[in-house]
Amino acid sequence: MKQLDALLNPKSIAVIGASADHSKTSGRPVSYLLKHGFSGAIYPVNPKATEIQGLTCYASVEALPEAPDVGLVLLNAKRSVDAVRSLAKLGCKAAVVLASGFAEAGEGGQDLQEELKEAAGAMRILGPNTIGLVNLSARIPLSASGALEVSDLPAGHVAVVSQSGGILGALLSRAAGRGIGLSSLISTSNEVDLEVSDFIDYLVDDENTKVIALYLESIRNPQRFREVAIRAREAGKPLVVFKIGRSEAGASAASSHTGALAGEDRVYDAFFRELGVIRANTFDEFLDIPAVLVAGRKLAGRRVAILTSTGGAGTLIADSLGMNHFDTPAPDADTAEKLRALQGDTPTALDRNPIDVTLAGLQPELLRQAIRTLLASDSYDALVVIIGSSGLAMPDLVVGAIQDCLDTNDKPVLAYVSPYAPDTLKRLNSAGIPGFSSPESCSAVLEALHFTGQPLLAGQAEPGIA
Amino acid sequence: MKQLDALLNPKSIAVIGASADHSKTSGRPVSYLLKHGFSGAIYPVNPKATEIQGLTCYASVEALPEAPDVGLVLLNAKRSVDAVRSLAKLGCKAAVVLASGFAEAGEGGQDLQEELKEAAGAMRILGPNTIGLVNLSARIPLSASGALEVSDLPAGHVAVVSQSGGILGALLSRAAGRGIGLSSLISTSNEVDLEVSDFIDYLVDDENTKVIALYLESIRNPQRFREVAIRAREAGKPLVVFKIGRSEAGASAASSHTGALAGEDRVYDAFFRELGVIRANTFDEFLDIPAVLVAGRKLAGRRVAILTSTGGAGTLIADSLGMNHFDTPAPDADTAEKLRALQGDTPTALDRNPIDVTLAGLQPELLRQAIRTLLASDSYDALVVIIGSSGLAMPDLVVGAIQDCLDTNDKPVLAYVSPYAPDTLKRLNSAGIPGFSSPESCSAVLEALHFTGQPLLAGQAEPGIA
Amino acid sequence: SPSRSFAQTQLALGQGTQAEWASKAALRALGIPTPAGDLATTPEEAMQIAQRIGYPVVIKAQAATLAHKSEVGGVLLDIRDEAALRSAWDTLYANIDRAEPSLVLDGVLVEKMGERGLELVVGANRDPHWGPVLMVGLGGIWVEALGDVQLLPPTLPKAAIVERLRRLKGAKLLAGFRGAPAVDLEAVAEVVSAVGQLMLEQPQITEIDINPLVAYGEGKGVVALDALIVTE
Amino acid sequence: SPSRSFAQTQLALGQGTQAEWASKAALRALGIPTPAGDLATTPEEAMQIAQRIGYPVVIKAQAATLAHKSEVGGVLLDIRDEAALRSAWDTLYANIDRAEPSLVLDGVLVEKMGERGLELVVGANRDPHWGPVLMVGLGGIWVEALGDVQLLPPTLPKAAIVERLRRLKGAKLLAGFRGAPAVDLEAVAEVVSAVGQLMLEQPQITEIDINPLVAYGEGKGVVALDALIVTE
Ligand SMILES: CC(C)(COP(=O)(O)OP(=O)(O)OC[C@H]1O[C@@H](n2cnc3c(N)ncnc32)[C@H](O)[C@@H]1OP(=O)(O)O)[C@@H](O)C(=O)NCCC(=O)NCCS
Ligand SMILES: CC(C)(COP(=O)(O)OP(=O)(O)OC[C@H]1O[C@@H](n2cnc3c(N)ncnc32)[C@H](O)[C@@H]1OP(=O)(O)O)[C@@H](O)C(=O)NCCC(=O)NCCS
Ligand SMILES: [Ca+2]
Ligand SMILES: [Ca+2]
Repeated sequence: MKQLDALLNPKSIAVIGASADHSKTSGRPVSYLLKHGFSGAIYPVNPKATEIQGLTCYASVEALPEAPDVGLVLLNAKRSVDAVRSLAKLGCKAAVVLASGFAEAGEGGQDLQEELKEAAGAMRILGPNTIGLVNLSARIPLSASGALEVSDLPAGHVAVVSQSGGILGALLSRAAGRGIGLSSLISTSNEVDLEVSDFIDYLVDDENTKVIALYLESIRNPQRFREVAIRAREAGKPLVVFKIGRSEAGASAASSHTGALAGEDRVYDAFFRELGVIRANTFDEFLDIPAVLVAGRKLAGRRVAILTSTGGAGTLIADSLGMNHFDTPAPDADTAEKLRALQGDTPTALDRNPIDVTLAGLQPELLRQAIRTLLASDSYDALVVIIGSSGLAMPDLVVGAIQDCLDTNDKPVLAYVSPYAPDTLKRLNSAGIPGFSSPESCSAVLEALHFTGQPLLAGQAEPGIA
Repeated sequence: MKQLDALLNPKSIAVIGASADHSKTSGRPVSYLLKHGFSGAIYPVNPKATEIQGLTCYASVEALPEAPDVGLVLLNAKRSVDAVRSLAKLGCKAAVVLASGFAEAGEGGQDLQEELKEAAGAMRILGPNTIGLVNLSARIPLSASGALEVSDLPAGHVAVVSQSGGILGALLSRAAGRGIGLSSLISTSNEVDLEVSDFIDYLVDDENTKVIALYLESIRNPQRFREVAIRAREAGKPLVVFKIGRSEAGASAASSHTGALAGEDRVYDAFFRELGVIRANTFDEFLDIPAVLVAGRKLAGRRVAILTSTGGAGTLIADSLGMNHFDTPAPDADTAEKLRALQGDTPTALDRNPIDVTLAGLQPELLRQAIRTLLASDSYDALVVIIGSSGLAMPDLVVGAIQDCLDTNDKPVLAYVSPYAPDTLKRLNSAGIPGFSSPESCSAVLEALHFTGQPLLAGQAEPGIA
Repeated sequence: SPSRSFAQTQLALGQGTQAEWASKAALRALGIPTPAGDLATTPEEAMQIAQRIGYPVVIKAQAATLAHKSEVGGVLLDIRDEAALRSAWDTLYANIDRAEPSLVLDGVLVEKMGERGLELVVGANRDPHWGPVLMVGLGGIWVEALGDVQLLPPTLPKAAIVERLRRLKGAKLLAGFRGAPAVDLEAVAEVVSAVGQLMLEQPQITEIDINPLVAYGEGKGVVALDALIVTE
Repeated sequence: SPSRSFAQTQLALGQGTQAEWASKAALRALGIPTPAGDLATTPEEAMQIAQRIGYPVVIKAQAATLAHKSEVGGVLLDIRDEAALRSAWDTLYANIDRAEPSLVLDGVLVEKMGERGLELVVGANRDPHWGPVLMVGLGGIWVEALGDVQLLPPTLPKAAIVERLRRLKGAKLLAGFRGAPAVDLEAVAEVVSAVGQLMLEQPQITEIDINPLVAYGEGKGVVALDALIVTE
């Protein structure tokens, strides 16, 4: 654990092969460290420079003034092996190796990867072929990802561990664009040493992380994954998985029914379900679901109230929920009575759900009271508030009104934004209100909440003996 | 047809109940007409004003200087009936009735709707309970939709007919936000007279319309729908449907198997498929699919090339395509040879697809040549170009490069944007390159293209006799 | 082949639920194969029919109001000779008497026992808006427990019907699964098409249910083993 | 009840594909019900066994290398008395001789003929990464044509196994469909659980296939009618 802490929270970082040329991949990491305000020591290493971005540049690893917590290695594959050996010798705790040309590149690369492992000795390695990691909580980017060009990356409580480096950048960018705060992002890639499970294990203890999102290609060691997944479950930190490799044919040569039917993806599915790991079915859901889980609210049943000031979108949401076996019952007599009292003279049909409180979108106090009434109602387990174009005209007002009501109880509250409004969605998520622009996302996240609320099928899922 | 032309392309419009107060629903239509540059005559009618927004205001319909082509009626339900009677008497060709409180409001409303029908006589009615219509090609908004507050609504070739008024606004806003140009939007709502099929029939002859998107709750007259759907098919104008009411139980009391199994939604599905009508499965697809169809390119098979400069996203797209039974074969020898020639010294693995042309994202000429090579290759029926964060830094350059290659042949070209980049997506669509941010959309639109390319199951689908 | 028009036949359907024999007569008029057989009102008639069509036979109690005849012992299978037929006749009447004492049968349908094949279901009803809707699915548990059917418009050409059959979840069974012969899909499509034709020509028919339609190997056709027509 | 540990039993499995009798012996050792019966090497032994367990019986040719025994006439059902058994014995050996002249049988499994019930499939194999994976599904065409199975981890408690059974597409059939009794899900879950246990305790087992496992009404249990174990 301690070693991983050095990697994710280093006090000193050597950047081996740092370049003064920002247009090169190896030119970026130092600027990102500076840009995002890393306060520890940064040691660029490059024999061709004496200064990089105002920092003293060292000619070699051996010339460093101290053993850094982390060495970020930006050299080509062959040179990376040497640099890793030097770093290990110096007593560096962990190295991040960006170079490609290792196991992913075929046989020769496989050999080089073995060399890299040997060179590292007891020092931990992230990668190779990784885009690195970003600790957003502490604002420490150890990465060359172009997504770090953006300055206002919101820190939050969703950690991302990805076996693909390219996807890490996409998720960093998408989460920021949607106002979903992340704690850390880690790209494990070739996993010569540190693998996804190691980071799950670490993040379970990370106080900044509440939800762990995993982009997976394959799990090298399912037994260990099982153990850390159970740890995460017990710590109340849901795992959300997007797994590719879904279209592969799977174990085909088997002679039994089980063999023929147990395609690789179905096996993953079975074990994920057993372990309470939530599987995202679409790439959008892979951020939608964490955005909801991180709010920490609990879904006790399947009855959903829809509050709207625009008829069409409410019906659309109700239809999507209905397709997914959620109930949208009309308000009970007591709830209807309370809503009617709010409406004053305005005639309103309260025998139905979506609940159309015509003026609510424009009168924040009325909106607040309607939300509180629906959340407090025993008829509902969750609430979807629809934001139409009228709400859009004054986003802060609507977002603020919803936010004010979150203390009513801990039932889930979602917002569906009917017009095109990326900024409003961002504002909602930033305010802790999961906001969505697609009806299907609303259903999917409620389903995920429902799944998380179920007891584990496997009980304590005692790991297999074999 | 002529009558509908008066409704969609009026030379003169009376706005009955126009209000000087823009904060009221009835205050908006006149300003929208002015704002979006309607060049014909606008006659506000309101006994309480003599001038509205600089226009002469008339005390009553009877006081109008001429019979307008269209009367846009903004009065409450009861008064609307009277206004419609007056408009019909005056010789007005069509009226749009916004008021709610008709058939959708129960029995009393049903009676009022009957009255409305009588009052109209031969004059055509859109509505009641409609948000109106917008002819974006001619920039004529006959609507109170708040979505018209936006000034730069892009005109294009997708028509939208919606049975929900609220959804019309959402679609107007979403299409604009995504850079998808629309020709006309019509909300039919209660359909006391004009119904969805009437507008399909009209739009088949509308030269500005290439694709017709239908948001449906239920089809009142399937026989007629069948006829116009076949007309649309024959005219080469695809129909794309999003239909709600999917979760309803359907005909349940039936005694036969057919009755029990032929739930309403399954019946729609069967007829849509027969008629070559494309069904969007998600609300996002409802714009995704038209955005692709409108480009008019043809998918001849299921083999897709993926061109990328960022590994992760390419794999994600390949996985999604594979799940949906598309093939992503590696380049044939000839194509690989050509690609290799482009790359010069840079070592590139060309034995796989996604095709990773590392530098292409940054060198427009290289990107252009790679796109042309892949489009021209006999190994592929379509191309997905992946835009990563490097491409994002210079969107015009990437968009321009793709655009330059569209003349190679008419195979479909899509763009998948990996980072968060709503502006790039908008720019792509505006440039006629369907752009998507979700892998599942890429698969869905290719499937829709494939379906459109199939011959109709029903041959010429001779309408039933019964 | 089922290309004749129903209107060309002399058959008139009564009102309401039609008994199996009447329903089958209507289908036969369209060229849909049914087992050889006829309606008998006495054991002697039954024996004449059996003599003509050959043993083994099945006998089935017939009355429009008798919905679930096999559940009350109104269907007896695999009758192999005269003696067995005579005793089966008595058993059948006794069964009906016990289950529905006041029911008067139209008679008893004596039919050639069908050979085993793949059981399908073909049906049709009228959607209040769309009009006739056809349904085809694999029979038995497939249709009942799984809802594995395709709905079709009544005008679909045969090639398209065959294409739809291949979209059934259990389509593997049609293609000659586990050594069984591939099913005569053409013949199935002809039946579906004929049922569609019937729905279009006879607006008074509200429902048709052929369950099972037994399908044999390619070129070997199909037989409608049970049928129900409802008119209004 | 199948709570005994395999390790506690004296049974040793050979290497490779195990014959049905050996596979069943292993399952029985875990408490999984199999039909009463035993292996016979002479017609006299067969008759003694049949005498003991009672007619009707079935006989099944046994050899590890005989994969599809019923397809070569190696399974004969519903044998009702000594005479029939004697003649069936000869038929069976003649069938095997014709199909696989050089095959030497371990003997012939003589078993009490099983009663009809709902056919299920229970299986297990080893995923190269995840280890043991269990499979349970409805038998026959359900599993083969439809792939309607649930995959389960080997450690799932019985309540969870029952919950998974209810997720099968054809789950209606388990719940007492069309007048049939609801199936003894507890007993099915016990078998699945025992198979999981066996996979965990015996790493040399690579595959288990119980097809069919016949399930009866609630409280009436299950019987493994055929079984196959493969070891490495
Ligand atoms: C890793 C990568 C950045 C290395 O870049 P490179 O130019 O091939 O690396 P090199 O080893 O040739 O040298 C890089 C720099 O280190 C310097 N250098 C050379 N040897 C050195 C040493 N022993 N110690 C320190 N610096 C050294 C070089 O002088 C050079 O400096 P310059 O840029 O100022 O000229 C580059 O190969 C890359 O981007 N690869 C792809 C990585 C990838 O895809 N990862 C997965 C992401 S999903
Ligand atoms: C339709 C709607 C705009 C009418 O508004 P309203 O205020 O109820 O209408 P009224 O009939 O009371 O009067 C409207 C105006 O017309 C004027 N007016 C009254 N009678 C008139 C007449 N015979 N001719 C012309 N103007 C008249 C009134 O003076 C009033 O003017 P003001 O606003 O300047 O005071 C409003 O009811 C509404 O928005 N309804 C919802 C419609 C809807 O949901 N449609 C479906 C969308 S999906
Ligand atoms: Ca029947
Ligand atoms: Ca078997």
